[in-house]
Amino acid sequence: MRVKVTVNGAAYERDVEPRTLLAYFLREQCGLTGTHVGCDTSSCGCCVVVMDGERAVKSCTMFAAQADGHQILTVEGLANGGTLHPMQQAFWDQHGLQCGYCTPGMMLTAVALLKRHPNPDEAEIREGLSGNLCRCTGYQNIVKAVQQAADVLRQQPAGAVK
Amino acid sequence: MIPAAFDYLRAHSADEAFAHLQKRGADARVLAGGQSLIPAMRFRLARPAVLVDINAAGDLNHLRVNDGVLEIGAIARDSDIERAQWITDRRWSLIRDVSRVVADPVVRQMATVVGSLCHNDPAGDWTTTALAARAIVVVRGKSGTRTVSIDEFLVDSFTTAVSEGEMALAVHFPVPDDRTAGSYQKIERKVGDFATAAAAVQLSLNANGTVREAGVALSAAGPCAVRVEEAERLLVGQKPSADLIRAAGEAASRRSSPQADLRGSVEYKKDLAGVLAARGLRQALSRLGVQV
Amino acid sequence: MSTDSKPAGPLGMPMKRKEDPRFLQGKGHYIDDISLPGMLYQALVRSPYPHAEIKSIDISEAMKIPGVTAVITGKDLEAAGLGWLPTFHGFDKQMVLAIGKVLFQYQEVAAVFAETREAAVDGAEAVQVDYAPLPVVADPFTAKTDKVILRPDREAKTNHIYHWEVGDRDATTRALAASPKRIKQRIWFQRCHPAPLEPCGCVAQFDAMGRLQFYVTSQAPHVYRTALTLVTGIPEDKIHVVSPDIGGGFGNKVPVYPGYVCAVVGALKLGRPVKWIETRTENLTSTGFARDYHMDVEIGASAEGRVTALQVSTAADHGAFDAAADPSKYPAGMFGVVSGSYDFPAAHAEVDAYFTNKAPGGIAYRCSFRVTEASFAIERAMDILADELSMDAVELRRKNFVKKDQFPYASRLGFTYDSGDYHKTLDTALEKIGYQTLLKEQAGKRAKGELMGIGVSTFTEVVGAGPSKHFDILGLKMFDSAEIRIHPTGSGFVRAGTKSQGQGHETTWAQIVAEELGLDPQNIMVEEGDTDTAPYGLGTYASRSTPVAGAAVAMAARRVREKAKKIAAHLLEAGEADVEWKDYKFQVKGVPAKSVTMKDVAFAAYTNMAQNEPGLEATYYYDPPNMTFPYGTYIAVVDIDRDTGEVKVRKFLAVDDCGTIINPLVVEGQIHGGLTEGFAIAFMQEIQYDTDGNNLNTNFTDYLLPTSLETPHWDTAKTTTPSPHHPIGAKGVGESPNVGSPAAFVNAVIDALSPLGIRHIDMPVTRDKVWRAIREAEARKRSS
Amino acid sequence: MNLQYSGEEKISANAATVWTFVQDPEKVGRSFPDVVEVTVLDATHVDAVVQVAVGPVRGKFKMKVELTPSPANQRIDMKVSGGGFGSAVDMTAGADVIDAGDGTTLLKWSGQAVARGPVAAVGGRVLDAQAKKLIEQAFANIRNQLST
Repeated sequence: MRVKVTVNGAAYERDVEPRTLLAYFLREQCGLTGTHVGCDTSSCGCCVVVMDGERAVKSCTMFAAQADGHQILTVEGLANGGTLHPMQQAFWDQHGLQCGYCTPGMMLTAVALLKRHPNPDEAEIREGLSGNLCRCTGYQNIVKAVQQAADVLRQQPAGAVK
Repeated sequence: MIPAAFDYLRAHSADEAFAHLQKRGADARVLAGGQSLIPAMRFRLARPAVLVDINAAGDLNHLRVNDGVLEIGAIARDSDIERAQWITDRRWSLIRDVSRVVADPVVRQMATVVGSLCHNDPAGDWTTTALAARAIVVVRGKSGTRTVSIDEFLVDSFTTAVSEGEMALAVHFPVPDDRTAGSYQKIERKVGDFATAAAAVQLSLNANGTVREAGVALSAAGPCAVRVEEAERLLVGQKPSADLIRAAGEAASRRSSPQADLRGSVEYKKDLAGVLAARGLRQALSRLGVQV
Repeated sequence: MSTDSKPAGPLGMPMKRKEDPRFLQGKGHYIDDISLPGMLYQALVRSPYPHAEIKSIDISEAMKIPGVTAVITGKDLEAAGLGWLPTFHGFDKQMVLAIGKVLFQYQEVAAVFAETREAAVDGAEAVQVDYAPLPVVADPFTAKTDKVILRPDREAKTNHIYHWEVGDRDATTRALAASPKRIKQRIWFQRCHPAPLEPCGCVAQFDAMGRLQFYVTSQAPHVYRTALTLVTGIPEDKIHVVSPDIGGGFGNKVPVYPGYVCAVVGALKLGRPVKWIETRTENLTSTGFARDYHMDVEIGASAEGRVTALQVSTAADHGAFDAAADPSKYPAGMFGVVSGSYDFPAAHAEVDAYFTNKAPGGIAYRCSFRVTEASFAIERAMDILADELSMDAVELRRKNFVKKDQFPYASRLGFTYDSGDYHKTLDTALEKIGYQTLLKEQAGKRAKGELMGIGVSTFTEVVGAGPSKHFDILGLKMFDSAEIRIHPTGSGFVRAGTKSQGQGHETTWAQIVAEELGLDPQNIMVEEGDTDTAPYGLGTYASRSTPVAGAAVAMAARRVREKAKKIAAHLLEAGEADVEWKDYKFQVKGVPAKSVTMKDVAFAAYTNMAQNEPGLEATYYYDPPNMTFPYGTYIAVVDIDRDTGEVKVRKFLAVDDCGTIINPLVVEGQIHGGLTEGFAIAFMQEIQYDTDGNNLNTNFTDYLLPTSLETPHWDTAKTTTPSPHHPIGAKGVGESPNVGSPAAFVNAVIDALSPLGIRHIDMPVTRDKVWRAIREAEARKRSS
Repeated sequence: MNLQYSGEEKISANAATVWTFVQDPEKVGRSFPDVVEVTVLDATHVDAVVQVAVGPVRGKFKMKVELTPSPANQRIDMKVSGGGFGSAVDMTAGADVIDAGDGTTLLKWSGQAVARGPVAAVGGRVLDAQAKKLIEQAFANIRNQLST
């Protein structure tokens, strides 16, 4: 079947089997391999992308067909040219990543979280990220990174960043 | 893992979805949030020949209070409820509680309440909540649309009153009066796990402080969510007391008939059912300003 | 030590990681990101039975699936002489695909190759295998009876794999018998799995020259190359192993797995590249498990609490094949560190390993080989002894620590501990957490019937395998290596035989080079994982990178410096003996004004080298003189809900001593991560088999990894006791928190429950177990 | 996972009729609930395909059935091994045919099932109830067929 998905602002129109999961569509049809797959049970969150600007979704628990006509933001779309997104910068500054495998999903979940809660406290961040697993960092530096990003984003005019 | 191949049909309205289901009958499954269905398909435990995707059916995407009823359409997401304006009102405290502990916060952005009811997992959260809050499910069938009380809707594990070719359109929660509060108490091994045990409680008080209405239900305590009628009977008409809560908790424990699994033994889960029901009652009362 | 009285340099700097920008932008290059033209996908057929005869395999339906190109079985491989794969341990071999029978549930039975991922999975599903079930052996105690012999392919018709022991059995037995106080406890360290978020996988291709290009998630790419030669007979020069970015390893990506061999065979047979990426279920059910040690621990002590003897007897469950990746002379790894931080006058430890119908492995999961098991056993047992003596567990430890002036300390179990000041680290921890205040709070809570626990673990690790006289894998001595090249303009690169999986080598190796050579770490590129370019090394696991390869990097840099000194002498117009390296510069002794930088020297090495050999580079193979012994004091504070058995970790403090710190940011990150895995092991992670041999934890809904919500907040502190034999005094840190913390958590839980008379609960400490222990204790109390 | 079941059916037919019925592979095969295909291999072996539909789990499940009658004590033992969804289920069931007088017969049965593979691992929470239903329904079907 034919699906057309707008990923990071660019339209990708492809013929796929209905059973194609969005994660594999992004990785193999769009060549955007920053979206990772870590489990089969919707548990790990390595595959999280943002749909229609606000909804963090697990792209391995969604068919590409369901994204037909929708906007998807992946990790590749976070930076603005050569400038890292405040979330990326914060993960770097706070040592919020080690092996890097969970990082794209973790950052995108956090980006969607900050859209709803621009000023979350530590408990809210921990709750908001609890659909994403990380095996390396113990989460503490990730929480600090999200706090830093929240501080930066609150000071920016609306619409300045994705 | 990769699901087995299937035909995909997109429905833009409830009518269209219903027409697809009528045509493809037993081979078809409705795809709403897909958060239970798609993992089952990836393991090839579920292999429907046809998926009827209702995510584009705008007439099923509603979440509104209308004529004394909270209407939750078939593709309203758990996270929509979590973020609704009205949710902070005390009378919705049961629904507010549960909307924050279903699965995990990302899964909730796709998962739907109606989908969860239709899935009818023995350890479901929404099924248990719907029992305690006495919800009604709107089902579209051959002979038109009908309403089914949640007690009749939940038939058996993974089985509901929705027959082949039918679909659930919405769930309706009666708007409780303002002397109502609830609580959802869940023990899970970690975020995203099914409940080891959970209790949903909703209480409405009379002006004199006695219980006017009580809803007490348990998750992971039987083939599907169970209502603790004995506890409800004990509570109604009574002034809340420590003894009353203890008795209601004991009734919940008796009513619980769980299966042993990696989450815990039968004895543990039965005991938890009582502990959680009592805690839920105490919290609901506390939200109503009553300390016992 | 080269860090004394110098201006602040790259070593010890909290430098942001150089590798991060690519990961942050989704440009990491992991195995599944590799896609080659004409590539086929491989899926494996696996057995639902843990022990069964294979009566027939019917591939006809699979071959009918559009896109399926081939199916291979164990018989096909056997005919080609590729039926078996040697395990790293060297004492056993493992079936690539089942031959004749299956020995564990989810064992590899057939490999399907297809044009697409989907067709490969459809094909694997369509392969029909007829099994005749055989009796199942699901634990080492049943295995021991030899009623069912699992491995008739082996010469010895027994399930017993090996007996290993160390120490003086007779002296220990005598000392125990003479001890006024004794405790004995069976402690089971449950089977668990490292479960990195990226599963294992590979892409195999034979290039136009017939050379095998093998991309694989490997923590030890050079060892893979040698192993592949040993299995396939392909000459080692015709194999190029590339380990791309790795999404976490934790020991899971050390062994060579059957799926890799199948992919190589498929690529050879079909003349096309083959990709195999395992599913999460495959990862948890068939690749390197860890632990599964049943340890009987016995300690003797005087009435005053001076330990007299330690006896540990272990039954090890190795699964269907002895695929533990331990050094060959150490079948039970470094289990001899079980005497821990304590000065036992007599000690004996033994391990007997058995085959069972469970997945093979026994890998070093975020620890040096078997050190986590040993550390847990002794730290748990010391608490039980304290309980027996009615003594504060901290005082008991303090009384029995190896003292600062005893280092280097020869333990009764064969190790020479390099350095330590256990008392100082303990005192630092007690003060920082406010131990006395906590004890008061606990007393108050106990009076009210509330369950609060304080758990301490004062562990010692042994890492950095290892000295060539003792350590080898497949005969390969466990040295490691580094090659440094400095370019004319003063930048350069370092290549090492290790392979980072998130540990930050691209940053820390650069910092070491920068420190040794006075260059900018931003301009030192680090490359690992490519066997065509990196010098031979044994890889990254068992906390060996910093102790071994980190030392190699420092030594290679010093070799560069020696060469540079000659050129500096030429530039300074001084004799070499009059030139010294000071404050990151070469200067004429006593004349600081007359100096040249390494950058100056680097340029001269290519433009103005006088009589010296041109160029500025060096390679160093480092054979460590000893292991390093990081240690620490960890304290956990928990509150337990009596009604539900829920344990809340309220506070956790880790005081580590890992010697010299290269990058505090990285060290802190490693500690947070290790503590989180230790927490997970203490409370959640378990690969459980039922008595029928069924694996019960086959995906992340049942193999529980903690999220940000369950994970406690970590407080940390450091003491620094450099290793006397490491070039920069570093000891390694990545695994200490995983080794030391499980005992702190469990000790805290048991401390909370001790008023009820509860002495031990096996991990994972689930709510159900805690609830049951409390209910049983209450019942005991009622009946007495 | 290892599951145990037991139960009994009171049948309005005499013991001899019941005994003949339970030894007949075709009839036993047809008694499985939602059976879609029965292939009798010989006097004691039959293959049956049943349609499983429980919640999201839907599909065909192939079962090999082996009957072992013990005429001396009027007992029939049944071994059922099934496969599907990459999993294996092995069931054993035994039934005693007991003359209950007045031309009625008591069929007293017990059985156990061991499930392996994804069905058990992922579907375990569904399986117990489903296997129980399958077995109970099978014996109920035997009763119904004999009673009509």
